[in-house]
Formats: sequence, structure tokens, C-alpha cells
Amino acid sequence: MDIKILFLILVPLATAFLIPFIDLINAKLRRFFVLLGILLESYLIISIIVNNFQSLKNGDFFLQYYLGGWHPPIGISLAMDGLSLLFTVITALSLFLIVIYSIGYIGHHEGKYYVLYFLIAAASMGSILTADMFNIYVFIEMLTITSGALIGFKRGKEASAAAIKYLIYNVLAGLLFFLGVLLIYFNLGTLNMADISQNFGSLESGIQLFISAIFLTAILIKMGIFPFLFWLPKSYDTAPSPVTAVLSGILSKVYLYIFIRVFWTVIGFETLQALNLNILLLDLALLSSFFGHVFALQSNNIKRLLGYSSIGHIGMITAVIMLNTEAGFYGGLLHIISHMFMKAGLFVACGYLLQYTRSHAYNDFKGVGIRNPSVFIAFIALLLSMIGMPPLLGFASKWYVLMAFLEARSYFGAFIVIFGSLTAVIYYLRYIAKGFEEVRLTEDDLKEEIYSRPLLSVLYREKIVSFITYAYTAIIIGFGLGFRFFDLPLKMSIDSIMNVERYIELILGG
Amino acid sequence: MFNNLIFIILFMLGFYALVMKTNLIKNVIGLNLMEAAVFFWVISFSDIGGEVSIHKLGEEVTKFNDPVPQALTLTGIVIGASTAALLLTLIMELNKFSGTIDRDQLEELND
Amino acid sequence: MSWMNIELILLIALPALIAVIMYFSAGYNQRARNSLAVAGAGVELYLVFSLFLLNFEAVKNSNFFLQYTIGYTESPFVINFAMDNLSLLFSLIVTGAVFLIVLFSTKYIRNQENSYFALFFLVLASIQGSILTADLFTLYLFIEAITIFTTPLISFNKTKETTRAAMQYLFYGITGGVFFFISIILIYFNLGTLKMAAVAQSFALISTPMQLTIIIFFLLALIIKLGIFPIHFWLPRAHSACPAPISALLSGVLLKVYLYIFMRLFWTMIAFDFLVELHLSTFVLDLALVSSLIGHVFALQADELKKMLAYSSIGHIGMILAVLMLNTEAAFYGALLHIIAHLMMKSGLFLSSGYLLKTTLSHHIDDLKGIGHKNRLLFIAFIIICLGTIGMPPLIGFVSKWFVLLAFLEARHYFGAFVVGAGSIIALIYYLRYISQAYQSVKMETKTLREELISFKSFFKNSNMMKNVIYIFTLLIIFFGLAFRVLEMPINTAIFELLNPQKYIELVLGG
Amino acid sequence: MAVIWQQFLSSFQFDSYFPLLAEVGVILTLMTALAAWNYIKENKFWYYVLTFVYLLSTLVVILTNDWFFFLFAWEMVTLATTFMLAWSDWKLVRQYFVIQFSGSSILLFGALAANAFGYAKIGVIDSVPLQFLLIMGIGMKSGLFLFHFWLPPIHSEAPAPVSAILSGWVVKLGYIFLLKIIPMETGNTFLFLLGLAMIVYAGWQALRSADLKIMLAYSTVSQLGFIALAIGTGGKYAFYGAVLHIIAHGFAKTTLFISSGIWQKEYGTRIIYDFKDAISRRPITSAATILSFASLGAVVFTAGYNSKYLIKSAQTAGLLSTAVFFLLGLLSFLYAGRVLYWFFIKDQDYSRFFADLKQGFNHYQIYTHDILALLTGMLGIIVVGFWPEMPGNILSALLEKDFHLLSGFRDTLLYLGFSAYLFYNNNGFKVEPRGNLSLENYLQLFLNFIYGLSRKSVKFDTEKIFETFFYNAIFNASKKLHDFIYQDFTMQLLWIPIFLTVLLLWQQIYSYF
Repeated sequence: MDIKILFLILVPLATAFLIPFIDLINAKLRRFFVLLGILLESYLIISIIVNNFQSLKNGDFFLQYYLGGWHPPIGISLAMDGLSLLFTVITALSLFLIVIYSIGYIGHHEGKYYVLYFLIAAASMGSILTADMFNIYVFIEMLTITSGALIGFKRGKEASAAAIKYLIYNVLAGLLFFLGVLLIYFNLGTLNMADISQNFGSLESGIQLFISAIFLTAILIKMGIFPFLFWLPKSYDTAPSPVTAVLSGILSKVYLYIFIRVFWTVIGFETLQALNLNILLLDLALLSSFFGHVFALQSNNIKRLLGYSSIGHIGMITAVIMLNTEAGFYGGLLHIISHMFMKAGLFVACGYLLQYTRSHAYNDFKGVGIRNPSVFIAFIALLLSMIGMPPLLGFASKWYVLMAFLEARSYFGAFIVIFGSLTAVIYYLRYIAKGFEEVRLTEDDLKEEIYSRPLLSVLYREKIVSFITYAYTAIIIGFGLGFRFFDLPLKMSIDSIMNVERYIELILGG
Repeated sequence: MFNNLIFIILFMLGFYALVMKTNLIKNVIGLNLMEAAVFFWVISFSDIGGEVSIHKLGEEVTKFNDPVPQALTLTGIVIGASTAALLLTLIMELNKFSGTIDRDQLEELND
Repeated sequence: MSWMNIELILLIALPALIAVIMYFSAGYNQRARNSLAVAGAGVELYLVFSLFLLNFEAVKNSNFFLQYTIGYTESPFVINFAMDNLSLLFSLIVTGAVFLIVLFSTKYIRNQENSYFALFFLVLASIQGSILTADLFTLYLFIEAITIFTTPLISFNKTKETTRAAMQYLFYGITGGVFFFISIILIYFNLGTLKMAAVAQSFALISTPMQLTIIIFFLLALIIKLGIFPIHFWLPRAHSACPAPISALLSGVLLKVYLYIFMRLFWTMIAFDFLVELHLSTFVLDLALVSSLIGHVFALQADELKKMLAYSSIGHIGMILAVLMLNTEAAFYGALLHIIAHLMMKSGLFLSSGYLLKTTLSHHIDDLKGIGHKNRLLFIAFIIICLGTIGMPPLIGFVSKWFVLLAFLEARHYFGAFVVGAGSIIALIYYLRYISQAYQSVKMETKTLREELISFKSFFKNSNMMKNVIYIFTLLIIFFGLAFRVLEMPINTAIFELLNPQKYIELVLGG
Repeated sequence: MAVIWQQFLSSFQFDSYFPLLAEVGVILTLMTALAAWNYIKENKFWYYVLTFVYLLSTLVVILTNDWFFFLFAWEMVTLATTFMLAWSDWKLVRQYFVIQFSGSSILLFGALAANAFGYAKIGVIDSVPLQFLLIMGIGMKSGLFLFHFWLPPIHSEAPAPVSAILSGWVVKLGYIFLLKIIPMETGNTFLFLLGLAMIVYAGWQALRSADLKIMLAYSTVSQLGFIALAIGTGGKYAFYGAVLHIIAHGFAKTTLFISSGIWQKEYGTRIIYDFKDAISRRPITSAATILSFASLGAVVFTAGYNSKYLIKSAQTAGLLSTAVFFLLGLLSFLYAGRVLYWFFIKDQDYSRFFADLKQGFNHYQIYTHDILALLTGMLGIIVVGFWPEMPGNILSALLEKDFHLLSGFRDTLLYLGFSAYLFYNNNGFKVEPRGNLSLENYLQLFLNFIYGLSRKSVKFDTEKIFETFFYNAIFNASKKLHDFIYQDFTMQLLWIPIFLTVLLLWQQIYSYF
């Protein structure tokens, strides 16, 4: 019974609802209020970690909270074990950095932006912490609607088209998820995850296949695996860059968490194995990674390219997790962490670099490296870590992912990883070269460029924007050298995935 | 069995509108139709002819419908409405810029 | 032989430290920075030389061995260094050449010196690191560091074509790195360890197809890095795009480091007879010879001085690699001697070309008219070094060509001998092409003369340091040409070290 | 350092006639140095430094028996002589160096092959292919038949003292080396044939040349033919003949080239037809010219006769060999005599011979150095002529050799008669002077051909293959794949039902595979 978990969700929710009132008092206060909200959030997490550091040490970390005091089979409960702690920490860190970035970046309708932003924060915290199936559905729908609105934030033809496409896909997925939850309820009579996983085995295989198929389609659409990767690149392209940072950094990781939670704790991996679905999923994920990298090759729009490359990486992570081996989880989770930082960092840097270019197209990227050299160097460092250069974080995670594939004897997977990093070298270098190209700004170019577009960010905010990029590069390099630091949390989250019985016994027993 | 059949028919109709029709608003209507089909299926499934599950003081009530699916449907309806509202505003926005809401003319939707 | 000799770390940490100081020294006046750079390189050279002198006896009877390990012990990411005769010899010649290059570049580089020297010393640190390392992971680390730090140096003067060259260099560098990474991970996957000595011990246990893949990926990585025939086109563009001291560093020093890595990998780690029984050694031999011929033939048509020099270094590197693959005692002697000779000659050539090209309009051959008359003594030094590369007697080039040819003929490999001979004749032709161009008399109208003198006034003011560096190189070449027996002792001990890896293995593991 | 020095010294071999050849080399270099005193005007110091380097390296070349030092020294000789050519024209330097360098790389190849095949020291080599390889190596450097094309242009263009050294001694080093490696008993038939061809071809060219220096250059080639012939026949006396001929021709050709330098200074031209009353103007030079041409033509008491007689005696006795040798002797006598005929006989009036002589002596300023050089040359020819076994009888084997001076006298008279008859009726083979030969355009042609070749070879440079393959092909392929998958929105939405059915039917699909 630990109230702190509830507050983790309530704090961003409260900030989201209080911002319009703060606007009424005076707009200047809003920025500090937002900072206050996110600082409170991170304080909560730190206090959680500090308080039960001992239980973290000896590995049996578990927190629980029953909404309204009702005990599990009836009431809705929040549970936090090793895995969700890990995800909460990295999401909160990323949210913290992106909020500071968006303070510097967003110029218009700041109020609306922060409301939506904190709703996403609350929803992602919620979906990580809940132990109740319907509760996950509610938070997923919350995520869809708010991110849909944020994608359409820039009110252009492109942005609204992307938002429509995004919403159609994700609402459909949400509907399927809702159908799955209902099916579970009607067959098992309960909505609590632990309860479901306890007697999911008792169902006969036809119903099991139907339910897991429905859940699978819903979550794969959300994660952007192969057959459903169409909405992802376009929405990354048109959304403002802090939103893309959130989408690619946090949202895709939350959906991955839901994927693990649903298919390992709720439905249980044995049922998947019984239905031989895990082989299909493994190959599908690898195929999606292959397509992601190949499509990235041909895209001549930097943000869309990063979108494709994140499809590639997400595919690779799901494939590694599908291996269901100890090393597989270790590599997968480490790659989730490193990919989150790298991708968020890249989009943040992109936002800064593309401020003054006419459009995101490839030949408008010309001369960007020369105009703002220091940020471009951070950008290159992040790209190099995506490729897997040794001193950076990307290398360590790629090393473990590759080891996992080799140990599991799936040489196709190893090939895809290598293929990915080789193609990454090609398409990233193309942009780095373009960035460094001399651009002879003729007289009218300059004039036309400065007065044509509304100045998104005010000058004094430039410092914060570039500062965040350096923060991300520092994280990459710092953790790159010291990635052993992740050993403890990764070990904890792996065993929380692996032995589901402990999870069930803790929730129901408690 | 009857309610499953109606559910499938309605669901397929909605899906047909969503996928095959080129008019965006028709797609949104199709989407709502699918959601309505699911809600209808839930309620019909959980109706066992019992009382409304509101507890009157002092009264002894033996048989009442299970309140949980009803709660789920309520939330579902709320979510369906908000998504429809968001989609429609975005379609209006698109129309303002490109002048059409026909999916074929809109190139941006395809790539 | 104490377990933890601190000098090894000092050799790498010192240049890295200087690099950091350099980077933040934007504010200082130029002279202070230059003296710091020269002092740094000087101390580095002193360190290596003192290592050589202190245990001269150990080096003489070849049981010289230093070792140092840091990092998490059980995971693959441990860093351990070991220095034996071969690495001592290489680190000696590399540091010597780098010291002279630093001397030259203090005067040559006029803008952004702080970032130039910072990157330069970082490259030096990673070169020392890759020479001293004793396990594959650190080797991979340093190779990637070299690629990353040299790319900005190549695109130092920010024109369209230098950035293109830098990007191409980075691309092939990284792909080479990825191949290296694949073979490392395969080794770690099969043997569980990345320590070169341990790998050497248990390399035979791996199944032959896996051995084949590992060796092929190593070969691919090194073929890309060394600029051997199929993937050599990035080398001339990269080596001619960068400022002269950097191209001296790249083609003079860096290619030798990769050759050292080649030797270390295929002789101490993967015993050479694995290569022979997989018939790869003959393949690489012929490939290297073809690359040597191609290098020399393409140098003929190179219209820019530095591009021609880069092509000729492809030719020489191909020749050295071919001789190495013969795997006989004489072959190693010839190869090592030619490595030392080529190092001195190529750096001398690039530095002097840097100086000469400062005075001409562009690097194209037509603009080289008359530079022979203008800086007379320097051009004579340039000619002497060219004669050295061709292999004229009083210079070291003749001696190394002699032993290389001898090695080829003793191994009854006539095509190799032919390539060496033909290569030096072709080299004579393209060098003469430039020398005759330089000596053509040019009618200087008064306008260009005046404009020329003014524009380079500052450059010529303190240019005698640069000239001295080039003269030092020429004197070195002539001295070693006459007294090449001096080099015999270190080379023979290095060859002894190379040919029986057992001693290295039990020293590293036992120690 | 010390190690090299001992090894260097120990590699010297002072047996049989090689020290004698070394001494002759020293004397000849001394002669050219003296002659150069007046001839070379600017930066003399460097000229004498080069001569000194050249002298040292020739000694090493002749005396050493270690392959490495032999080649090291010979390259130094080439280097020194190349830079000596600079006093006339830099282009010559380029031509000479390119040719000599390619020659030396072949020689290096041969020397190393010998070294690899077990002949650690320069000594008699039995395997014929190796001999052939070394002869090829020598060919370029010492003007053997197929590689002699460079000799006339360069020797004629070079300044007189330099061409004296070149023709006098540098060209002979190859043959001295051959003396060491060709086995005494068997000789080498290939060399024999080459020698024969050289004598005939070069002799005929010498006959047809009007320019004095070109004629001298061709005569060097033909005399070298005699040496090659001698070494080719094999046998003790043939080898001694070759040695004697090397010495005799050395003295003769050096004096001739020095005197040609003087004639050119005196008359300003090199065409032999317009040398008028040479004796009165330059008595000593003309004396030296007459004596050395006589030795060249093998007149009986001169050095040339002894060596040629030895070579003739070494042939297998028989009518054919004597006839052939008579003709060869006649040929060399002809081209030597022709020059003398044009110089001193053809339409010269000796009416006031003695008056001119006296007047010539007293008022022309006589260069002591040139005179000294010429005198040593003449002395050399006379000494070899009268003491074939050399003072201090080094070549002791020739002591009891009977040189049939009487029959020699008879042959010289016959030659005199024939040449007088031939000169008289076809007017002394008067040929209009060709422009002086120059290698420049041939070399330039060859170089341009090579540059063209390499430019063509760059066309299929691997870069284009990689670049096109890497960038364009991959981009187009991914573009096509992208468009195939991304047809349009409806298709993309259809993926959802397809995926659901695949999932539901997965059991059957899986069991099918």
C-alpha cells in the first residue's frame, strides 16, 4: 500500500488540469509551473528509489496500491516491480529533458501544448504502473488522443493529414484492444492481470488463439511493426520536434513495455509458443527491421529518415525479446534504453538544426553543419552511436543484442543487425556530408529565408535548446563508457519478466 | 448466438466504410459504427434479464445484471466520442487547406 | 618483468592530455601553443627512446616485455597493453616521424591551430594505443578512434571537395570498422575471450568454416583500411585533400600502423599456417601485387602532386604487404626495412610538397612550373627523396628494395620481383614528369611576381623551420642508406618475436 | 657501422688482371680530369667532386666480389655520370637517367637471382640462363647490340671530357663484370653473336656518319663488339685479348674524345670535311688523333693490333675465321682511316708545311693540361703496343706469345691499299651531315604513350563500380520497394484484416511448412 505510485500518475494529471488556471493569472508563471510539475514528478521517483534502496539491492522490489482500498480481484490496483521501475525512471528522465527543450522550442499556443504534454506524461506513467487490463486500455486511448492532437499541432495540410492517418490507425487498434479486454472479461470474469495470467491457461486453445491474435494486432499497430508501419514516418515528420522526441523516445517504449507485460505476464509466453506464434513474431520483427533500414535509405527527409530508422530499431528490439532468452532480454532492454536516449537526442538536435531551413527535405539540409557547428557535432556523435561506435552507448547495446542473436543461433537476426548498422552508415553519412556542404547564400536567399517563416523560438531560448542536445550527447558518451551501471536494474527487470509466478503471488497473495 | 451475428454484420459494415470509402467523413462514420457494434455486443452479452444493479436501501434484490461491462461500455462511449470529435476537427482543418476531403485527391495521406 | 609497468599508460595518456589542453588553449598566443605542441611530442619521443635505451640489453637478446591491464576484469571490455620488440620498434619510428611532423605543422598551420593540434594529438594517442594494445577490443576501440579523429583533420580546409573526401574516408573507415567488429564478436562468441594471447592459444579449437569467416572479415577490414586494390580509391582523395602534415601523418605513419596491426593479427594471434592452409595467403599476395602495380600505374596519370604521392604510397604498401605474405625470414627483414624507409621517405615527400605547393596557385601539374628554380635547395632535397623512393643506391630506398627483391627471388616468386622492378621504373617516370615540370623556366610578369611576394610574405618569414624538417628527413634517408646495418639489430629481434608467437603468449598469460 | 666497413673491405679481390684494369681506369679518369680543366668553365668544383665519386665507385665495381657493393657502386657510377651530363643540357640528364635506371633494375634483378640461386660471391656462373639474364642486365648499361640505341646520341651530345669517360671506361665496366662471371673455357655463344652483329652494324654506321663525335660513338659500339666477341669465344687468350682490347680502346677512345673537344673548340664545328690544315694549327692534337685512330684500325705496332691479334688467334683456326677476321679488321681500318683521310689527306696543301708548323708552335697559346692528357694517352697506346705483357709483366702469359708482327705488317699494308682504292673512287664516302641525333623525341613519345595508357586504365577504376553500386543501385532498389509497399491509404488499411486472418490461420500455415 504505497501512495507514492498513485501520485506518480496524479502529479502530471494535476499539472495538466491546473495549467489553464495558471494562464488566467498570468502567462509568465506557466513556464515555472510546468517546471515545478516535472520536478515534483522526478522527486517522487527519486524518493521511491531511495526509500526502498535496500529491497532494490536484494532484488525483491515490489510496490502496490489498491485504488479505493478494494483488494485485487475486484478493485483496480497499481503495481510496480523491477521492470516498471526501470521504465518509469527512463521515461521520467526523458520527459524532464524534453520539457526543458520544449520550453525553449515552442513559441505559439504554449498553454495547449503543455496540457497535452502532461496528459501524455500521466498516461504513459499510468500504463506502466497499472496491473489492470481495462486500466491499460484507458491509458492507451488517452495516449492516442493526446498524441494525435499534438501531431496535428502545427495546423498545416501535412500535419493534419498525418494526424488523421495516425488517429485512424491507432483508434482502430484501441478498438481491437477493447474487444480483447472484453473477451478476456467474458471468458475469465476478471480484469486483474495477475488473476488473468493465473487461469489463462485453463481456456481452450481456440479462444486463446483468438484473444492473443486480437491483442497482437492491436499492439503491433501501435508499435509500428512491419504491416502497420505506414503511419509512423509521416507523423514523425510533421509533428514539432519535442513531440517527435516524445513519440519516438517515450511512446514507442511504453508500447514495448505493454507488449512485454501483455505477452509475458498476462497471456504467458508458453501459450504463444504452443500456438507457434513466437516464430512468426520473430521473423515479422526482423522483416520490419529490414524494411525500416531499407526505407530509411531512400527517404530524402531527415525526420522521416529518423522515423524509418526507429522502425528498424524497434523491430530489432522486439525480435531480440521474442528470443525469450536471458541474454535476449538483457540486450533488448539495454537497446531500449540506448535507443530512447539516442532517438530523443537526435530529434531534439534535428529540431534545432532545422529551425531555419526552408523544409526538412534533403537538399535543404545543405550547409546546416556549417551554420551551427557545435550542435551538428553533437548530432554526428548521436548518429555515430546509432551506427554503433565503440565509445558510445549504441555500441554496448548493439554488442549485447548481437551476442543474444548469436547465442540463440538465429543467424538471420545477427545478419539483420549487421545489415542495419551497415545501411545506417550509408544513409547517415549522406546527411552528414550534406550538412557540411558549403552553401553560397546569395543575397535574396538570406532575405527570403529570415522573413519568410515565423520565428519559432525566441533567441534567448536558443541556449536551452542547444543545451539539451549536449545533455543527450553527454548521456550517450557517459553511459557509453559506464554502461555497467545498468547492470543491476536490467538484472532486476529480467527476473521480474521471467518468473511470472512471483508477480501473481505478490499481487493476489498481498 | 443471435447477438454475435448482428455484431459481426455491423462490425464488417463499419470496417467496409472505413477502408473502402474514399470520403474521410464516411470513414469516421464507419469507425463509430464499429465502436457502436462492440458496445451493443457487450451490453447484449451481459444482459441476463436481471434488475438494474442499483442497490435500493432495505430491498432484497436477487438477480441483477453484472455492472462491470456496463461501466466498460460507458468509458468506451466517452472515448469513441472524443476520438470522433478530434478526427472531425482535423478533417475540417485538412479541408480548409486542401479544399477536398476525398482520400484519392489527397496525396499526403498515401505516403 | 613487473606486472604493472606504468610507462605504457603514460605513452597513451600524455598525448591525450596535451590534446585536451590544446583544445582549450584557443586564447593563448601562438608561440606558447606551438612550443607546448613541440614539447609534448618531444617528451613522447623521449619516453619511447628511454624505454629503448634503458632495457637495451633486454631488447638485444629479445626478451623485452612490458605489460599493463585496466578495466572490469571479467567482462570482454577489459583493456590490457603489452609491449614487445615489434611494438617497441614501431612505436619508436612512429613517434620519431610524428615529432618531426609536429615540428613542421607548428609553422605550416595558420588557422584554428587549437582544434588542429587537439585532433592531431588525439590521433597520436590512438596510434600509440593501437600499437601497444594486447587485446582485440581495445584494438577495435583505437581503430575507430583513429577513423573518427582523422576525418575532421582531412576536411580541415573546408572546401567542397575536401568534405567529400572526408565523408568517403569516414564511410570506408566505418565499414572497415564494422567488418572488424563482426570478426571480434565472432571470436568472442566462439572463444569467450578477446585477449590476443588467449585467442592465439585456442584459435585451433574453432571449426574451420568459422575460422574462415573470422579470417575473411579481418582481411576485409584491413584491405579497406590499407587501401589495397579493390577498395583503394578513397586513399588518394583523402590523402591529397588534407593539409600536408596530415597527409604525411596519414600515408606515412598511419598506413604503417595498420600494417603492424596486420602483422600482429596474422602472426601472433591467428598463426599464419591457418592462412596458408586456407589458400588465402597466395590470394592476398597476388592481390597486394596487383594493387602495387595499379598504384604505380595510376600515379602516372595523377595530375596533382599530392594525389600522385598518395597513389605511389598505395604502390609501396601493396609491395610491403606482398613481401609480408611470403612468410620467410628474408621477407620480414625486407618488409620491416621497407616500412621504415617508406615511412621516412613518404613523410619527407609530403612535407616538402606541402611547402612547395604553398607557393603555387593550385596543386595541378601545370602550375608547378618553375618551383625548382624558386626554392632551389628544397627542391634538391625533394629530388633526393624521390630518388630514394625509386631506390637509388646511396639512399635507404636502394637497400630496402634490394632485400625485398631478394626475398621475392629466394621464394622463387618472379611476378613479385617483376612488380617491384616495374614499379620502381614507373615510379621513376612519374617522378621525372614532375621534376622536369618544376625545372621549366617560367617568365614571371612583374604583376604576378609582386602579387606573389606580398601574398606569401608572412608565410616565408619563419619558413626555415619547415625547411630544416625536410632537410632532417633527407639526411636521415642518406644516413640510413649508408648505415642500414644499424637497423639490423632491432629488426632481427622484432622478426624473432614475430615468428614464434609462443613466447609472446606465455609471457602475456604467464605474466 | 664498423661491421659494414669490415664487410666492405673484405669483399675486395685482387687476383689476375683486375687490379691492372683498375689502374688503367684511374689513369683514364686522370686524363679526362686534366682535359676538363679548360673545357668546363662554370662550377668546376662540383665537376671534380663528381669525378672523384665516379673514380671511387669504378674502383669498387671492378674489384669487389660482393653483389650488394657491386650494384651499390655501379649505381653510384651511373648517378655521378648522369649529373656530369648536366654541364651540356638537363634534358640529356633525364634521358640518360631513365635508360640507365631501367638497365640497372634489370641488372639488379639478375644479380639478385644469382644471389638467390646460391652464387653468394661474384664468381664464375655455370647456369646458362643466369648468364643470359646477367648479359641482358649488362646490355642496357654497356651498349650491347639490342640496347645500344642510346649510346651514340648521348655520347655525341655530352661535353667532351664526360663523353671521354663514358665511352672510354664506363661502358667497359659491364664487360669487366662479364669477364668475372663468364666461365673461361666455354665462353657464351650468344655474346659471340651479339659481338659480331655490333661490329658490323656499328662499323657501317660509323662509316656513314659525317659528324666526328657521332662517328666516334659508333666506333665505340663496334669496338665493344670486339670485346664481346672475345669474351663470347672463351679461352685464355681470348680473355687476355679482351682485357688488352679494353685497355687499348680505353686509351685510344679517351684521347680521341678529348681531341674532338679541342677540334670543336678550334674549328667550332664537328663535321670532318671542313677541318683545314689541322696539323699546322694543332700539331700535338693531330699527332694524338693519328696515333689513336691507328690503334683503333689495328695498325701493326699499336695496341689495337696486339689485342685484335690475340682475339683472332683464339678463334678456331680455319679459312672461314681468318677471312671473316680480315674483313672485320678492314671495316674498322676503313672508318678509322676515312677520318684521317678527310682530316689530313683530302685536298690539304702541305706546300708550306714546315713554315706553318713553326708558326703554329710559337704563336698559338698551348694549353698544358690538354697536351699532358693527350701525351699520356699516346704513351698508353705505345706502351700497350710494344709491351703487351705490361710493365712488370702482370699479364705474364703473354710473355712468350708470338704476335707475328711480320704478317701483321703485311695485313696493314693490304688494308692501306684497299682503303686508298675505296677512298679514291667513291670520294671518301662523303655523306651530307645529318642533324645531331637526339633521343628527346623518342623518349617523349614513349612517355606520352605510357601516360595515355595509364589514363585509359583509370577508366575502369574500381571507384566507379563501388560508387555506382553502393549509392545509386541501393537507392533505386529501396525506392522501388518503398513504392511497392506504400501503394495508397486503402491498401495500407487492408493490411489489418489480412494480418488478423494470417494470425488466426497460423497453425495451419505453420503445419504446412
